[in-house]
Amino acid sequence: MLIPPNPDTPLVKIENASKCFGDTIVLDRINFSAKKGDFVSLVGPSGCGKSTFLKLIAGLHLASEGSVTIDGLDPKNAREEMAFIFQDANLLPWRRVLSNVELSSQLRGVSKRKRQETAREVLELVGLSHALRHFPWQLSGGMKMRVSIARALTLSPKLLLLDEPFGALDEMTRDKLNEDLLRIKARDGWTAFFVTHSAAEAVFLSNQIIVLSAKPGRIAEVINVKLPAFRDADLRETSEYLRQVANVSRSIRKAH
Amino acid sequence: MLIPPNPDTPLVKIENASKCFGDTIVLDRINFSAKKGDFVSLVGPSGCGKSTFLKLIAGLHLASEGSVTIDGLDPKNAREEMAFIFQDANLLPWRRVLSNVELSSQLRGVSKRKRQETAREVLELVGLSHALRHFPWQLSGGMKMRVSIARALTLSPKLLLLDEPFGALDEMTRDKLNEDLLRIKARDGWTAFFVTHSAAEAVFLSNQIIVLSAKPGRIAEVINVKLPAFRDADLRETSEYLRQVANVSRSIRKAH
Amino acid sequence: APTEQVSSTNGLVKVTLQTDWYAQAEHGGFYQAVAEGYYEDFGLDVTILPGGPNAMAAQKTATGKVEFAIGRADDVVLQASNGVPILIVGSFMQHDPQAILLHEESSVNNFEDLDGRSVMTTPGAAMIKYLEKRFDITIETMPVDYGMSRFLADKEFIQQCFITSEPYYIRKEGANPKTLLIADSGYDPYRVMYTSKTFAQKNTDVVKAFVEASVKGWKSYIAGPRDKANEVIAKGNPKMTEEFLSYSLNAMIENQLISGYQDEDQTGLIDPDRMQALIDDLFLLGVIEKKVFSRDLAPISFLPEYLQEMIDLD
Amino acid sequence: MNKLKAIFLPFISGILLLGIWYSVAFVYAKNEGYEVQRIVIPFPHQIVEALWDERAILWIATRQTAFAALVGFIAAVTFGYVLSMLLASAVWVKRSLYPWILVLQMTPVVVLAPIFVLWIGQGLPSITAITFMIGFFPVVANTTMGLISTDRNLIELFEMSNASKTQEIAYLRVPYAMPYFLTGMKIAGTLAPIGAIAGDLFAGSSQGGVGGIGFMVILYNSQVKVPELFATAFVACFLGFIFVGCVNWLHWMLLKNWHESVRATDIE
Amino acid sequence: MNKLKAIFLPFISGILLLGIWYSVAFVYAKNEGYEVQRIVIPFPHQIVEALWDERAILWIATRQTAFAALVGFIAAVTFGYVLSMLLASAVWVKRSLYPWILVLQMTPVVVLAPIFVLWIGQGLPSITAITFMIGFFPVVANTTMGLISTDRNLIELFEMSNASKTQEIAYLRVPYAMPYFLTGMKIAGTLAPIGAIAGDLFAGSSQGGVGGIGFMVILYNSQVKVPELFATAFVACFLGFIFVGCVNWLHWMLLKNWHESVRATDIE
Ligand SMILES: Nc1ncnc2c1ncn2[C@@H]1O[C@H](COP(=O)(O)OP(=O)(O)OP(=O)(O)O)[C@@H](O)[C@H]1O
Ligand SMILES: Nc1ncnc2c1ncn2[C@@H]1O[C@H](COP(=O)(O)OP(=O)(O)OP(=O)(O)O)[C@@H](O)[C@H]1O
Ligand SMILES: [Mg+2]
Ligand SMILES: [Mg+2]
Repeated sequence: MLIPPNPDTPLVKIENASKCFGDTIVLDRINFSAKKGDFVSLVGPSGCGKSTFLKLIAGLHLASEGSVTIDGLDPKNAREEMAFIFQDANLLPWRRVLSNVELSSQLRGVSKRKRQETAREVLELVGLSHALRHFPWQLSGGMKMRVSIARALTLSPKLLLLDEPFGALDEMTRDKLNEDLLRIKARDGWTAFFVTHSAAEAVFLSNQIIVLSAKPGRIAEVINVKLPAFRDADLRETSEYLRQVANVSRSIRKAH
Repeated sequence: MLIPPNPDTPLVKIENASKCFGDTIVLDRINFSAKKGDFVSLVGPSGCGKSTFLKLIAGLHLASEGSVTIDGLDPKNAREEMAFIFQDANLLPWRRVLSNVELSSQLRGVSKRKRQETAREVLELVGLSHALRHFPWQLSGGMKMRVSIARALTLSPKLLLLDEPFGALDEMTRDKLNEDLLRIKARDGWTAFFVTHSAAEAVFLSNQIIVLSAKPGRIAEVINVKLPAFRDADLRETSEYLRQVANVSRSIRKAH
Repeated sequence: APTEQVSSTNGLVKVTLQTDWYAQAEHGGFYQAVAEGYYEDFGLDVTILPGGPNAMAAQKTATGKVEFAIGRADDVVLQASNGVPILIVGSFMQHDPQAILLHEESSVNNFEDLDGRSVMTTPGAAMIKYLEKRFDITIETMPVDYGMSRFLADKEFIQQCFITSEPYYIRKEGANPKTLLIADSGYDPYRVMYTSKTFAQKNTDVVKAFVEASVKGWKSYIAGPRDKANEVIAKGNPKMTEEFLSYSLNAMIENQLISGYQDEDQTGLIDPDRMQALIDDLFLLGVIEKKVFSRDLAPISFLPEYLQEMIDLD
Repeated sequence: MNKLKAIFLPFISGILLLGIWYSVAFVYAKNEGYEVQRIVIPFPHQIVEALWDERAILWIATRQTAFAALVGFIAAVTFGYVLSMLLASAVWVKRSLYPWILVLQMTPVVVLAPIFVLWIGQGLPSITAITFMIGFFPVVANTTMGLISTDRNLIELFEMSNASKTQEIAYLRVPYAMPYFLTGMKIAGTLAPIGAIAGDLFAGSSQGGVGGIGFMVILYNSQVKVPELFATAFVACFLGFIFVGCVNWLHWMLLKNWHESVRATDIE
Repeated sequence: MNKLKAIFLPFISGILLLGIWYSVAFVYAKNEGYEVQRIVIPFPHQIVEALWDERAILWIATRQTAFAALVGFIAAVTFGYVLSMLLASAVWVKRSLYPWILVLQMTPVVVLAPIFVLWIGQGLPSITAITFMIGFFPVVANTTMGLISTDRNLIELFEMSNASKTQEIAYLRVPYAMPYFLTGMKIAGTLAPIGAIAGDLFAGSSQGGVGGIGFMVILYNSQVKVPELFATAFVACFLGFIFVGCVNWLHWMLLKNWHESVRATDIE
């Protein structure tokens, strides 16, 4: 990580936060802090509250109890610094791929020329240069998700929230994007919360992994990934990596 | 497999089928036959035409050239024998989980008591017994997919088409459902086409794997999986299994 | 369907009269004939059907929905000449109460002064065409809104009225109206009773009975007493007051609308010459397209004998 | 947005509008005199007074108009709904019928009224028919739009289940079109009372001295009773509010579990 | 459904309707005589004849009504659209205004017309205002429904982008509500000509020659010129078809790329 994390000021601070929908407790007294530059993965069984966790950080859900702060601010006031890749692609059906990707920067008032340029770049990155003029209904499931990823990557946020962004992609694209993500992170130095179902992916990307247990969602374990800060495709071949993946896998199964 | 496949009568026969959307050729001269009882996995890069492939078999898309027949029939006339799990969950937003699952059998005229019973059973299977009365918007992404899977499992089709059904699920649930699927197949003896991004899953489930290459979608390779007909969780530990997974992985990467 | 066979109960022939507005003193004679039993005396059981803004009296008569209807002679002539199979069988007002309503303060004092002004009246009204031609003026029209608030709010506003009706309310609102009776301009249609041609052919006696009883009713309504009739009118029109009824009646008497300007009581009379003159006027004005004759549209044969005789004397 | 506020806000804006109304009427009265003001723009309290004074007769008229409006409204909604399903059932049906439905809708009431009166009779039957004519098209236009907007993916789901056209319509398109249908119904609801009043004007019958609100409108108009005239408008609005209120309630009941319009914000 | 069929089908059904019409009229004439038939249910060719005979005067009347309808329609659509956005912009705005918009919509034209005439003058201004009054609510009801139905997930997307309320409306809610808006516009389109005719009835003026179609309706009605009356209905329908045609074209242009209603089947 190029920007050294400052251990004194947690960027994201979750204190005793719970979330209920009606009578059901979805998240139960969560405590967690993430420092600047952290890459935190969230794993856990389906329906355990991972998306809800991210939405609490984003301020899209309000904690029923406890508090969530970003850099000391209420999440709603820190949106300028955040980007969110939703579990669904959430594309605007009336916009072509290119202008769907432009949306985020357009809403932030970036000039047309500039945002088109960025949009083209990130679409290149996710391998969709050939589909700029497609409408969402003309895309495959994986392509839609890639448009959504591209849209978030047009921003330079301090905090990136990713909800299973690569779930619908083939292994190769997924691996490539994992590597790209680390590269961009090294360049831009943001902090990330990342939901995934793949232990391998979690280990490859993160320095911390939160394992959630279900009903109600609680932090079962926080795993510190002890791998070098600089990681590339070669890491996947190392035995240390494979050991840690197996390790995380075991933790997830235990939390089930 | 309990019902021995009859090598003389292919259940699904795809002859020289192509699919174009406007000017773009998505699938290019596909030839493939599946015998009764086959479990065929489809793998390939995002956007290569896997979903289109399934929809051709289902008769939801018409081949621009060539032909597709099910048991000698036009796919549209063979729908009674088919079930399709779509890439999106496609739940009816105004129905609760239980009645969403009932839908398929309701449309086929099954009595209310009978279909409710079946629906409860399959919801138990996918681990959603606690959410019977939820509406779709109250479900997590993975839960929605599980409802969709449950809906298809209420039927007893001859041909099952599954489009990345387990992509949004955690490893444990996924493994469990894989095993359940094989169990049900052994009982009911259907034929399946299964889209996945996981080589491991493909090997675990199939006896044939079609590797598609992209732009335009062509069959790059058809891999015969040489594993015993009876498979359970233990198989995953065998070295023969792991070898074949690595093998398929390589093929996918080559086809990219 | 034009009733060919009339139904009868207790020996009385059932017929319906369609009026052109809600129950009011201007229909008084018919109500009088009902209330005083004149129709029964002539073997008729008459139901009066009040009209309204869209009474469609001619259509209903022609199609046999009702047996009799009333209207202004020029309208009926126009309708008949347009091919509606109806026949004028008698009159009940010698002169039409239609007038131009003005404020006392208005700069308009006679018909000539209407030149270039806007008048709220029925679009395409023949009387406006007559005034335009007779006095060589132009008048703009706007459709009636059935109200007088615009008149009251604007001292120069001009609208059509019945001298028997609107001025009463205008006075009540504290304004001073003046009127120009259209009949005074030389355009002087009767108000008439009519029926369908088929009905008249098949039921000559019924028609004659109806006309005679109605005329009797009118004479009696003008002469009084008329309490029973007024009671029926008030029942059919919830806003009707004793005071207003007597205002209308007085206006009818004062202006000799029912009996006519002659010394002799002409109630019910149709003078073929006067009718033909009206028809000729309408033809000259271009309101009707082909020449028709009073004897075809308004045969006098349905009038009571004594009225027919009056014509012969002329 | 709590319930108190929900009542409070239209109340506040109502007071405001009332204030404006009073000021305008007052200024007018100052310039033109109170007598003219009363017949041009009466004070609200004069309208309330008129409403009270005329309550007996207005009550009778209102009952008749309400009845015609109700029957016309129900007919418009039912018929519009069924017709939409028919239109959505096959393209050729729509192609063949839609233009003629438009013709029906666009033929002015003044022209239709005489035909109605001659064919189905003066009074209530015709008034109801006119109310129906005025209200049914918004239901058809909206419902049809909803039915043909149904999500393609869900239609594929039904196709895969070999669903019959009837099943597709009943279990998929109809619920999907519900928000559209309810909007059409809301429009029909606001049109029903004014339709019944127009019907009264064009095909009403005052036989027996009882007409509907339209009858009273003409009477008040001919007697320069302007506050009373406004009172009839008040009654018309009141009727309309009842219809719209019922539709809103239905909207809430039918959609509360799943549709954005009721989940997201509160409904109108 | 090819283009030929698209023209062919309404043509076929038209012929059919014409046939029915002729038969009914014929049977009626046989029973009641041709004179009565002509004023109850004229033969279509008599209507065409009337249209031809009266073409000169109808042309002038049509021009005036078309103008009023057009201006009223544009005003209704524009104002309705803007108002809906205002209503959707904040719950308190909607709470405060919506009931009074309903009141405006539900006040009968007969009551409003004299006020309009008094305040904005006889003739075109008032006719236009009445047309507007009749057409704006369907636009408001539909557009508002569309605006508040917007997908919650997309709204969260906008929230995350710190989008201003204006941006949310402009880039998300407005396009999302477009199918609803267009439906409202279609309803307003069918109402515009009949609104202009009703306006003519209540606030028209013969200034500068003849009045609009409404004038002609009164005239023909009072003279029992029934074929001519039907001819005016024909003109009204014709005007309506032009409006609806334009809206359909707009619908196709705006939604063809993405919305089910135009992708799935062809539009009405
Ligand atoms: N209606 C359409 N019009 C034009 N192109 C289309 C249409 N539907 C699909 N495509 C194109 O067809 C290709 C294959 O789509 P398909 O959905 O079959 O991909 P896939 O293999 O299922 O991908 P994924 O793994 O991402 O789901 C894509 O490139 C897509 O852009
Ligand atoms: N609006 C809601 N009302 C009621 N329950 C809800 C609501 N939203 C979510 N839930 C419940 O909260 C739980 C957690 O949902 P969440 O989407 O956070 O799961 P998740 O961990 O992201 O699952 P997945 O991996 O399947 O996406 C689920 O059990 C879901 O049913
Ligand atoms: Mg989730
Ligand atoms: Mg796919």
